[in-house]
Amino acid sequence: MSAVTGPISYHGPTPQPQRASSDNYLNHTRGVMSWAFTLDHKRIGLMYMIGILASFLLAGLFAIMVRTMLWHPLTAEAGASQGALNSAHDLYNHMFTLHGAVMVFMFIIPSVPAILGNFILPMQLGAKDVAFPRLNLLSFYCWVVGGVFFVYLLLSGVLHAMGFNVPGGYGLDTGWTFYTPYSDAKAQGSVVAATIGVFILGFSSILTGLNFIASIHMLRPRGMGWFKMPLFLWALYSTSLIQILATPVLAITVMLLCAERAIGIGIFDPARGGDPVLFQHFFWFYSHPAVYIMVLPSMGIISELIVAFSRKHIFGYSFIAMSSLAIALLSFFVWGHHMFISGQSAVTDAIFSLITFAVAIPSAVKVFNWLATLFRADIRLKVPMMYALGFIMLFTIGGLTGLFLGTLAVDVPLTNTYFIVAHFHYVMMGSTLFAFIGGMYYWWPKMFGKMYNETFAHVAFWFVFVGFNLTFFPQFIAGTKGMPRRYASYPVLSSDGRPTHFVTYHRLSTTGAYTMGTGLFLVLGTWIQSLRRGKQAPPNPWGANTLEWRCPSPPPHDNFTETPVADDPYDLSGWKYVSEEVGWVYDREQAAADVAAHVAH
Amino acid sequence: MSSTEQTLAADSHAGHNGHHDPHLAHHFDTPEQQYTSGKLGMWMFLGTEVLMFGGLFCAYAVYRHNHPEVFEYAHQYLDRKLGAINTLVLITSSLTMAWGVRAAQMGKRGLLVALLLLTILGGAGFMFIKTIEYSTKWREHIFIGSGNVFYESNPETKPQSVNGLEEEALHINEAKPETVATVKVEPDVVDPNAGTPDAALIKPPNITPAGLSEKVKAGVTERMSYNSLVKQDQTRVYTFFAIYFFMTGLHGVHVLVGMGLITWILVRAARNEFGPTYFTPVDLVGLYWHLVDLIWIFLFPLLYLIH
Amino acid sequence: MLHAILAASDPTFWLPRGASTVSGDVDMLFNIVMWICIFFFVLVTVLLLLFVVMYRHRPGVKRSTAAEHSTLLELTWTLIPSIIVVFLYYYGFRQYMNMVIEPPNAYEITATGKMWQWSFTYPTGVETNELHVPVNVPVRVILQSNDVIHSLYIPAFRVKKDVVPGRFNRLWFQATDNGQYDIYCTDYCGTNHSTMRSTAVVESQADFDKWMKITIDTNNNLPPVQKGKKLYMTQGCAQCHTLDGTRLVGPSWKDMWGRTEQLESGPDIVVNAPYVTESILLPQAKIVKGYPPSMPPFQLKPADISALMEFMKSISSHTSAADMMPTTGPATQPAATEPALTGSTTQK
Amino acid sequence: MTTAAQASHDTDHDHDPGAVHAHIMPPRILLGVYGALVVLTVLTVAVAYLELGKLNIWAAMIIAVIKASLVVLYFMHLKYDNLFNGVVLITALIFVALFIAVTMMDTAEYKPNENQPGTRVMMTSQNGG
Repeated sequence: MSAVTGPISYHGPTPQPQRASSDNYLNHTRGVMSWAFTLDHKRIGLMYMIGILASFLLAGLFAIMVRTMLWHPLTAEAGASQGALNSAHDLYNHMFTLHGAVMVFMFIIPSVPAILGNFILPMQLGAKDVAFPRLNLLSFYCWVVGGVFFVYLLLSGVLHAMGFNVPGGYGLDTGWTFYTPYSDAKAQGSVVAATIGVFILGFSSILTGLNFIASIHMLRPRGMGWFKMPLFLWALYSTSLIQILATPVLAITVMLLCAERAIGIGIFDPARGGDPVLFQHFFWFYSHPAVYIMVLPSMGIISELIVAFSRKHIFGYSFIAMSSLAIALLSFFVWGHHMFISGQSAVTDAIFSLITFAVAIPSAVKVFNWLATLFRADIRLKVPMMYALGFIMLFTIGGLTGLFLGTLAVDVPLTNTYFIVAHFHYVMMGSTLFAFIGGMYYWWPKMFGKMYNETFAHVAFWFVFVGFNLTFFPQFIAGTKGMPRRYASYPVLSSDGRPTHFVTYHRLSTTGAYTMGTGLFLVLGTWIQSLRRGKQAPPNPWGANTLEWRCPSPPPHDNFTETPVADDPYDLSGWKYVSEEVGWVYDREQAAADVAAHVAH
Repeated sequence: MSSTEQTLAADSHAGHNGHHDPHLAHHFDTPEQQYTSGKLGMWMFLGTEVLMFGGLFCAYAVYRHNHPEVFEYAHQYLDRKLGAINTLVLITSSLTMAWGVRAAQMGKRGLLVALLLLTILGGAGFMFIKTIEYSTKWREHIFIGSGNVFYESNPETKPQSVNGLEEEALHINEAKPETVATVKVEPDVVDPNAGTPDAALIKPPNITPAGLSEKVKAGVTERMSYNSLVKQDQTRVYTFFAIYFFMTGLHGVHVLVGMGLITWILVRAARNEFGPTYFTPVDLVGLYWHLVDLIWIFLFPLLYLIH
Repeated sequence: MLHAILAASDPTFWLPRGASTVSGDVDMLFNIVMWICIFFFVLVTVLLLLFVVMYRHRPGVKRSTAAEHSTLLELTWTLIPSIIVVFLYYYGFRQYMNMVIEPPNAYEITATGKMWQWSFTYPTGVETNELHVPVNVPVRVILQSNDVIHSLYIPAFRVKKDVVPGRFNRLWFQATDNGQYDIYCTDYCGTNHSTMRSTAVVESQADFDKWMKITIDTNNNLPPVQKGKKLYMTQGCAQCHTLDGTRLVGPSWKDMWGRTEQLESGPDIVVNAPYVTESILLPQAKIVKGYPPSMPPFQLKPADISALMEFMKSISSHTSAADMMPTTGPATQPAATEPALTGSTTQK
Repeated sequence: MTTAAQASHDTDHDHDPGAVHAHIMPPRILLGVYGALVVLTVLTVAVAYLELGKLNIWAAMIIAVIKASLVVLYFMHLKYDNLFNGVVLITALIFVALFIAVTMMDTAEYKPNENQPGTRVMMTSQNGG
């Protein structure tokens, strides 16, 4: 399947970055319309960034509020009347649903592909745009429409539960998983509207994935065979595969649920001869692969960061690339591990448990290869690198705790407790969020042509890192001790009169949440500060060899004035650091020397 | 929107040394590359469509596996003749569409327009026949949700008064009391002086499963009969129709979308925009139309020809 | 040697004290996994920090680059994890089958989940809100749900299973220590999901039998008002009807009996025996204005209904003394002494 | 896909860069396929009236698959199209098949016709899962 045509010189023509010109994609055309109807992948990526960060802010805010509510056990023993308790519980249920649903459908799933993918993928391909720019814009507007719809619905529900009187204050209180028959028969929220929102969001996701696959197939430049692709592209390719293969099933699932709730077709409702567990099969057939939609692109980012800041060729390129594909394909056949206790047959449990363990192996391979890349490297602890290292640690914890849950017998007491909550936050947030922020810091100079304040950003990192672990590690302990998830109130004393200690863990966790929140605001601060008074960024501030660094920062409308020729994206020989203003430049003597040294070795 | 595209495309072409083909986007090198990309994209989209319907086929499989007799009984209400005719109609429109692509490739404008018109006609015919089927079902109160003749008579659904079915339903009630879910009200706890609670409301909803129009019953009785079903299955017959309406309905929506797309192509064809060098839209819309045909090819035997 | 380490690791720091026959093996497995995880986490972290310190950038230091790939290494760190996970899979599954396959002639209890409380029915027909089981006796719990999916979780016994309407899941355990243990619902089931908790009381066979006998007796000759109160608790009325006048989904029972209400359909109605009976058996028949038609039908025995009505009377101020039945003696005889005047449904 | 990429990236085309190379379907094949489809439709209806027991569904499905592949190969040009487009379609079908298969494994656990939970009847038919 390689698109390599004819022999290409190892370095091709000189990969010298093109100097910045006054005309770039930001000021190429002016006016709101030129943004609203732009077909430029960079502008679309930017618009995505604003929207997605906004929804992250919202969902994060509600995470903080959920944690705040959990500071107090809020039990009837505390003397609250039943009525007051009920409304408090409703508020909590609406809030955790909003947090989960917005985070999953509007932040984590689109974050890396839609923002960084949109912006970077064509440039790493040395292309002028994605394969279908109109589709790209359509995908963005799907996200906007679905998102606005979805957020308004959820938010109105929460405000209503808080006592504000808002139009259509139905909201959603099913949790982001929409389990039937609660969602179709009992839920107070407006499930119909929510499913429509999810459907539209899913459509956006499908279009993006489709676009990326076509781009990677059709637009690779001369010299970029399949195994000369940057690993970020491999990751995006695998992600897109999942997006187009799994999301349609989510679409039909929410459509069925919608019809179920609206006119009672009774596919999932036991009161009408349906099977609620069938819904879980439908739902997780999408939603488990979706977890890898969230984490795979992050792994791609990490590979890029590790290479750029350890000044060393990636270790085991083909294994990392293939492990992405392996994870993508295996991820489709592990959905049943969300249902070990749902009463599905033991045979099914056995099969799903086995495949679940199988996924652990490619993940482990990735981690070890990253470690090997660090070996005898020349490591620079810039901010993106800090996030990369943080990612490796957190992903290791998240992945390893997955072993507990894959092991059938151990999964039984642990599942649906805070252990699960901690586990998937380590994977989905600890990994995806860290990679995302790291990637943002890494490509920020390219996106805006501005550098940021290293020290400031380092401080922010430590807040986030410490806060994160303080938030979620205690939840492992609370979970093993039996604290169930999605509990608005929890017991202080267990039945035999001993203290449950849940309060302690919840308070530790809440403290951590506030710390992390502070850290994330600091991160935002570094970006704003950079936009307002950041230094002019050189075309290649990190000395990476992937194509996006060969066009000026910020890039012009067409990215490249002449289409670059790709070579080994991780062969850094020849790149020489000049100065903060000039960044890294390609130097032939340097290249020769490096190659010589390499051969000698 | 398209105007803005044009301008963007235009100034991007300025910097792009090469042919000024108005249909060639600035980020493609050759029409061939653009054409291949388009087809790849379309095929991936069709893949997603297949997976989406796959979900429905999964639901179908599970239910048919769980209640084979329900499916066998219920499908008798569908009209095989109309179904078969519809299949032929759709296949024919597929032929005209495929031929249309050929005409576009060979730049025969008149032929292309004619064939596209025929294709739209086929789609319209399909939808017309479908409407006939749906309206029949509607008259016989065979549809999704409450009010359905097969609807489980659970107290949560308010008793429906279905026109023309009451007296049938009543005499059927006394004919087969065992099918009637009566609620026991113990006389000893009810105050005799207070009079029994409103009889009309304690009486079960008057739509009983067997409350069908004479025509339907006639059609049914010579084949599998309603009472041959288990009690729980009788209340579940409508699940088949839920699946039937959902599948054919979604398919119908696709037909309508397809007709819309073909109309769009038709207009462009009339403007003579297509020729040997540029016929991608015709080709892609064709692919979509054939997919609609494909899905029906499976729906027809699965829904109409259960044995 | 492994066992030595495992023994050293204090099980109660993580998992709560186990009290069933399976908890020992599950904890052992848990600890094995935990030590594997700790090993790999330490390995990764130490290497990571070591490399970062050893190979961090020093101006002037030129490091000759290391290899770019090594099939041997790749195979090593592909195979070793594979072996470990296969091992884990095998033991996990074997232990899981032990937890699934139940011993014969287990004592059988039916657990019913309803929004939002548990009720447990014993072979004797007794129904309680807290689970009583004899120690060292295998117990099979049949799980059924009246409404949505719940999940029965007893941490101390290391058992958990979803309670799915339409399916009849089951779990079994054999308690090994007397005591009281928490029961949680771990599948989100709406507003009061977090209060859907109960207690499992494990006691010696003798105590269990004594408890059972007492419960049966009290049930049989409980004064109607108390029996009504008990039904109010066990049947889940409490979820929608308060006793303190607070309005939840349904009307509070305080002062409800004998009150005149207006129906959605217009006419007034006096809350009396016929109306309450009908509202229990067919809740949708007559809805009082301003309340949602959301009550499910309850198929109660006549005796239970009359007991409930006695309870309602006892907390209502609209009831004349004539209404009240003698609160002693079994409630099995019907509440036949209804005065006529309150009974009639006055049409407007 | 490879060919396309090459064609697109070669600087020295030996053909007119404006041309698009796609297979044009001859009327003979179009009509032939159409005839086959009509015949198969009649056949599938006919088969439905036979008493084949379990075979009925399989017969119907096999005929449907034949019809589908005819449409895909000729009406949709897949026979003459890029290999990868075929791969996309096949992948989608494989995933649908696996989805249905795995989900069906679980249907035995679902007890649609037992309406008295907790009774002996249910118990005996319920295995430990």
